Amino acid sequence: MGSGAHVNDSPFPVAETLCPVVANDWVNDSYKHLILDAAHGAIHAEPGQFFHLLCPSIGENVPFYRRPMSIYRIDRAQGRLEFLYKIVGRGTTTLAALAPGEKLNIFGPLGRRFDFETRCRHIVQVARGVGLATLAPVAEAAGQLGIRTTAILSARSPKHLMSIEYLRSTGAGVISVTDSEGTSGVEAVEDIVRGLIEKEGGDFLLTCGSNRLLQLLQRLGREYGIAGEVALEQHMGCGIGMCFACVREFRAPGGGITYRRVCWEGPVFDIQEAVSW
Amino acid sequence: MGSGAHVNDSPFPVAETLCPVVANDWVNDSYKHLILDAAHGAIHAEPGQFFHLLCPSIGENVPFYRRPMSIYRIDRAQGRLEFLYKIVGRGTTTLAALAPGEKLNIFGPLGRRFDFETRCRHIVQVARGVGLATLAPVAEAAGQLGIRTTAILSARSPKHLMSIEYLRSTGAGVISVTDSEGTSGVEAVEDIVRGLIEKEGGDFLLTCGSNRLLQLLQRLGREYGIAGEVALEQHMGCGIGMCFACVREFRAPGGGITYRRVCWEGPVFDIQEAVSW
Amino acid sequence: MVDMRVRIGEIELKNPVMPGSGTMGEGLARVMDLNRIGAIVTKTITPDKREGCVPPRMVEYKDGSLMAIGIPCKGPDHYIEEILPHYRAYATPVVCSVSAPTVEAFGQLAAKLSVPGVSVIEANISCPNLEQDGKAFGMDAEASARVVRRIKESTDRPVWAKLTPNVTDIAAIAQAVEAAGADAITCANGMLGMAVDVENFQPALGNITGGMTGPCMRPIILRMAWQVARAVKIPIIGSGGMATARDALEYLMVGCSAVQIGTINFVRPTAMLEVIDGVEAFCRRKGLRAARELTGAMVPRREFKEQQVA
Amino acid sequence: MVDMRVRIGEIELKNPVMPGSGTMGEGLARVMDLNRIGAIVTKTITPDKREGCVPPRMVEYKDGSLMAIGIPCKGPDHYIEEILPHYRAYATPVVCSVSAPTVEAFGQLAAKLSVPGVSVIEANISCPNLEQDGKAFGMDAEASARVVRRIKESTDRPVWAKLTPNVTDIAAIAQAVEAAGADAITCANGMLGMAVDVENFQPALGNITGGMTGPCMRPIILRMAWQVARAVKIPIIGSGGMATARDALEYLMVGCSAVQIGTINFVRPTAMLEVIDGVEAFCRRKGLRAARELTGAMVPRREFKEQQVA
Ligand SMILES: Cc1cc2nc3c(=O)[nH]c(=O)nc-3n(C[C@H](O)[C@H](O)[C@H](O)COP(=O)(O)OP(=O)(O)OC[C@H]3O[C@@H](n4cnc5c(N)ncnc54)[C@H](O)[C@@H]3O)c2cc1C
Ligand SMILES: Cc1cc2nc3c(=O)[nH]c(=O)nc-3n(C[C@H](O)[C@H](O)[C@H](O)COP(=O)(O)OP(=O)(O)OC[C@H]3O[C@@H](n4cnc5c(N)ncnc54)[C@H](O)[C@@H]3O)c2cc1C
Ligand SMILES: Cc1cc2nc3c(=O)[nH]c(=O)nc-3n(C[C@H](O)[C@H](O)[C@H](O)COP(=O)(O)O)c2cc1C
Ligand SMILES: Cc1cc2nc3c(=O)[nH]c(=O)nc-3n(C[C@H](O)[C@H](O)[C@H](O)COP(=O)(O)O)c2cc1C
Ligand code: FES
Ligand code: FES
Repeated sequence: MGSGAHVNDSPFPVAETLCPVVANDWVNDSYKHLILDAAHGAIHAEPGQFFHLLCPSIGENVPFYRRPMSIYRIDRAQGRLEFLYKIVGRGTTTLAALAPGEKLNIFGPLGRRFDFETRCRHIVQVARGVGLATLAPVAEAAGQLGIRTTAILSARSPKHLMSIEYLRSTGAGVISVTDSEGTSGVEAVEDIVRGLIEKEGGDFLLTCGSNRLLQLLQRLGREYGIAGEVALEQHMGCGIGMCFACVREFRAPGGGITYRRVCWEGPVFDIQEAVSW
Repeated sequence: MGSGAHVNDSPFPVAETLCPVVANDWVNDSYKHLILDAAHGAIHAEPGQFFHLLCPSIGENVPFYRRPMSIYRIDRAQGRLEFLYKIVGRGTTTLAALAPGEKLNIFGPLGRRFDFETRCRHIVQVARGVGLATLAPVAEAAGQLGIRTTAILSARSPKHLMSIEYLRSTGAGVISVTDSEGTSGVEAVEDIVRGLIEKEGGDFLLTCGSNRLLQLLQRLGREYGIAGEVALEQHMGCGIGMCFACVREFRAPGGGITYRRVCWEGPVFDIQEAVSW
Repeated sequence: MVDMRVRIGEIELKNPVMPGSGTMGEGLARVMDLNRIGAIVTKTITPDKREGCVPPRMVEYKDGSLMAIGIPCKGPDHYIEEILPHYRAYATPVVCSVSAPTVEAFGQLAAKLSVPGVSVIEANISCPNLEQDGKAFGMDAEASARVVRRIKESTDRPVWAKLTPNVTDIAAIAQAVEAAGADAITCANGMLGMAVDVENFQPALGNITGGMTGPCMRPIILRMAWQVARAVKIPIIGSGGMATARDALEYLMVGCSAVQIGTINFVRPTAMLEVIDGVEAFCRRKGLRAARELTGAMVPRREFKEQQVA
Repeated sequence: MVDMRVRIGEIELKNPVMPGSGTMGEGLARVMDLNRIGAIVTKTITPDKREGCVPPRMVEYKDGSLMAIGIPCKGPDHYIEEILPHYRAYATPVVCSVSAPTVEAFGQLAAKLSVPGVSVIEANISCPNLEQDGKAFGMDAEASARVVRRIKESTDRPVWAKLTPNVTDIAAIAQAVEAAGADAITCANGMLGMAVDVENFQPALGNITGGMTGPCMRPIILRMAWQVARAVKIPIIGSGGMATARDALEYLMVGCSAVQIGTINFVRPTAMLEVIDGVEAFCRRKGLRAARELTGAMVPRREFKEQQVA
């Protein structure tokens, strides 16, 4: 029952906070970038953790539960939390309708953070789609610790690539692959990752958002004997380990399969324990 | 099972219409005046009828059923429907949030209209609160037929009086009485009504919105032998006679009490048949 | 072209969508063409005249409502003389819902109402408001069966038994009415609920309890329809919480042959037309030639494999 | 000052508000002070270890949700060693919910769990997911009574019987468990529902059926609490669809002595505190000196007379 939720001095490390919206702009035709003013709380978040957002009800879109969103960026200097999200259904539709100045009720920080600081010198992260939002803050945190990051970004087409500048600004190397250019196939990505491990000292694998990429990195991790983590998603009720709605299958230490809660034992898991889906 | 809903040439006289909001402005601190563009339908409404409004869902305010609103003004020339409403709960709160250009789904026209045209020469109407919204269009319609109207408006204080100018512009006489001035007591109103009947030829009584005023007019109607109508309210489901949620007690023709549907047999009823509440 | 016809025992409907008893009325003819729906189901008729429940009669929730209407009724003669004629103009079959205080009265009423223009008798053995504390025939398998048997003796019309959801084992009741000769089962009526006006320390409804209906009840009644479908062979007409074609598809897929749309008619008066069009569009999109192929089309969960590029 | 204490048989709670079993967890201690609530109710423990239901485990609606969690459990030893210690820091009494496949196993489990730190045993005879088709002990009065009797033999702790709402006559079950010696009744668990993933023609839940809970179920369960309150003398703890103090007041007024807040904890993690504060504020506003005066405070409807000036 480990929890990576950051514990600070306050008696209640996890809280509901009403955060004014600073910006909520389109990044491309299906993603928005939400910036919240969280100066008075909720800023003690770490890469890999998430917040549970109380998306408003508008018309037919009446989301009952909160919606989990990874922290895309924690800007402690300005007291801001940033999210990068794709509009897919009821909750994200009403989230997208938020205008600057309106307030959003967020609950968190929740879940287990990435654990890389003392474990590596060169992180190789491979992200597709929304996965990017989850992995991006690792590059920034790693950079501050002098850990090198190379991010392989996979997307449908070049215009679906996001955050290249932000990642570069953290000092990360960025390699982009896309379906439309025919560069995103598993074999192509495999070649890139092997190169990074064999020639650039890549010694920690991170992924999020794609089953095939997870399987690839599990295989390469085993082959080269290097550790790694994966951030997983599952539909959530409470977000804080109480309802057991968010379980996924994992390889049990003693063999066999067990269920673990993505919100509580995760969303970050050992890459080899995750069962691909 | 009479229905006064206006029948026009279309096969379906009652319809859902999406109407753009032209204006939705405050009249005082608790009332708003809603103007809809109904040029392409729903304009065949008559005084006393109502529309059933699909108030939007916003946040905690998720009104399941529609909300009945009397027609305050039918502006056939401009193709506009107007409503005057008080913000009291969930539905009227979200109604109040509508901005010009947004669309409102309205269903109607519904219910039985006032029936005064061939029955009188001088209408005396006594309205309190929201009742005013229901009675106002009678003055305009009566004016066009050369029937005189005197409207006695009752309110908490002079600043709660509404529509005096509009009523005067239809040619109606307006007498205002208020609690704060001490002029709105039943006895005071009784004196005014008696005066209008005895000295000004008042020969038809209309009321809406106050139980005491209803009782007063029933008594005076019986005493002077003059007819009249009352518009009643009740919580509604369907608005079109199907659910039987909106019944109120009435004096049955053969004696005793019966229930009638406000939306279908009403909302306009013979003033003597109504049971005060 | 999707064949939208469905067969409920010996009668064929042009499509599987009809209103729930008590949730349509003559007023609906002012809004839409009643020839478009699968059947017209009229409000329950009782042998005697009744005014119905004392107001207030409704409490509204976010996704449904509690109504305590009772069964206001002007009796069977009024039905035959004043209500049926309204529907004579339509080719749509009329389902006449009946309720009575005794088995014998059920039989007599059904006989009396088996007049030209009535195609089906639906036995409302489930109305939660008439009997004390919500107890009703439909809460007991044997009583339910007796009602159906008695009505079958007294009419040549198909008899649908409309069950109450306020039971432990709805499948057992369904089997009992099937054995008693019911031609179809309507599953189900509103569920008994109540509300308190806490400001005034009193019940919110004049009748204290009422029937809870609307979208929020769909998961419960859908489960019951599924249980009934696995227990009987006669057709099932689902009734509970449908607002859209998607919702109706749920009922059809768990084994219903048709559906009754209720409360949502009060909010969106042309909801039934949207459901008909939506079910047809779904069949077209999925390559089904007939809506009846949807009945019982739910299969066990497949292992879900996401299709993804690297 | 409003006296918020309530007495449930031999134990006194500092206020009438506690979580429903399975709707709180150690995580809540990171969000609020567990000393503020009336009791801590832990997730149901079974004698054996179980992983719970196959995902997907939830379907969301506008005003509630369908969850098929099953009872993931690491067994009673793990409970005593790993879970109970989390709550030792609080003065709040712990109610330990138990479930088992046989009467005998219920008894043994209750005995095993009657350890220091456990103040009450709540018998979950109602969980809809474990037994086939949702059948459960709680659907049968005699089986319910036997469970309670067996647990009473094996523990000196007060025993609360948590009923299932999936029954025809909940008052009869309540009377049976009262006669069997239950110290209080929790009314009730989630109602059995289901959903279909129509796009894929398959059940939406891995377990096919699940428990429907949340605000939309309140009118149904409130009605049951009222029926139970009229049938028994032991205290009743309401559980179903409460989101606000207003909702809790409904349960108290129909006859409950305390309430369990469930699903809404997942949406508003401090909902219980809002309910406590709201009930206290209501008492103050209405001039009640003690929250227990609310229990059964509903009276028949008064003839309503509006106060109006001319
Ligand atoms: C830990 C975690 C972090 C996430 N971070 C991000 C992020 O940074 N950016 C981003 O765009 N998305 C992220 N997601 C996915 C995001 O939560 C879903 O896209 C979102 O909940 C969809 O809600 P909706 O109401 O728009 O969709 P709907 O389909 O209407 O939602 C219906 C239900 O399904 C759930 N649901 C649907 N898709 C997902 C999903 N992929 N994961 C979890 N629940 C889902 C919803 O929460 C809701 O309960 C994350 C998910 C998890 C679990
Ligand atoms: C035929 C008719 C004409 C009306 N015309 C007007 C008008 O022109 N202007 C105006 O301001 N109001 C009018 N009303 C009253 C108006 O319908 C209510 O104020 C409104 O429904 C309140 O909705 P709410 O959601 O804001 O209040 P809530 O209290 O949140 O509503 C809860 C429920 O109670 C119902 N309700 C509450 N008060 C009333 C009421 N007085 N009458 C009927 N239902 C009520 C609501 O419709 C809803 O179903 C009329 C009512 C009727 C029946
Ligand atoms: C206002 C109202 C009145 C009803 N009257 C009857 C009735 O007279 N007879 C009957 O069998 N069912 C009656 N019902 C039940 C409906 O026919 C239907 O079975 C139920 O509402 C469930 O469907 P829904 O959730 O779509 O409304 C009534 C329901 C409502 C809401
Ligand atoms: C996710 C979830 C898990 C639950 N687990 C249990 C359980 O283990 N034992 C139990 O007795 N009730 C369990 N319940 C039922 C709740 O305790 C409560 O009685 C029910 O949810 C109704 O209250 P609500 O509408 O406020 O949620 C569970 C409910 C939910 C939503
Ligand atoms: S979302 Fe409730 S346990 Fe994870
Ligand atoms: S509101 Fe449905 S009958 Fe009047």
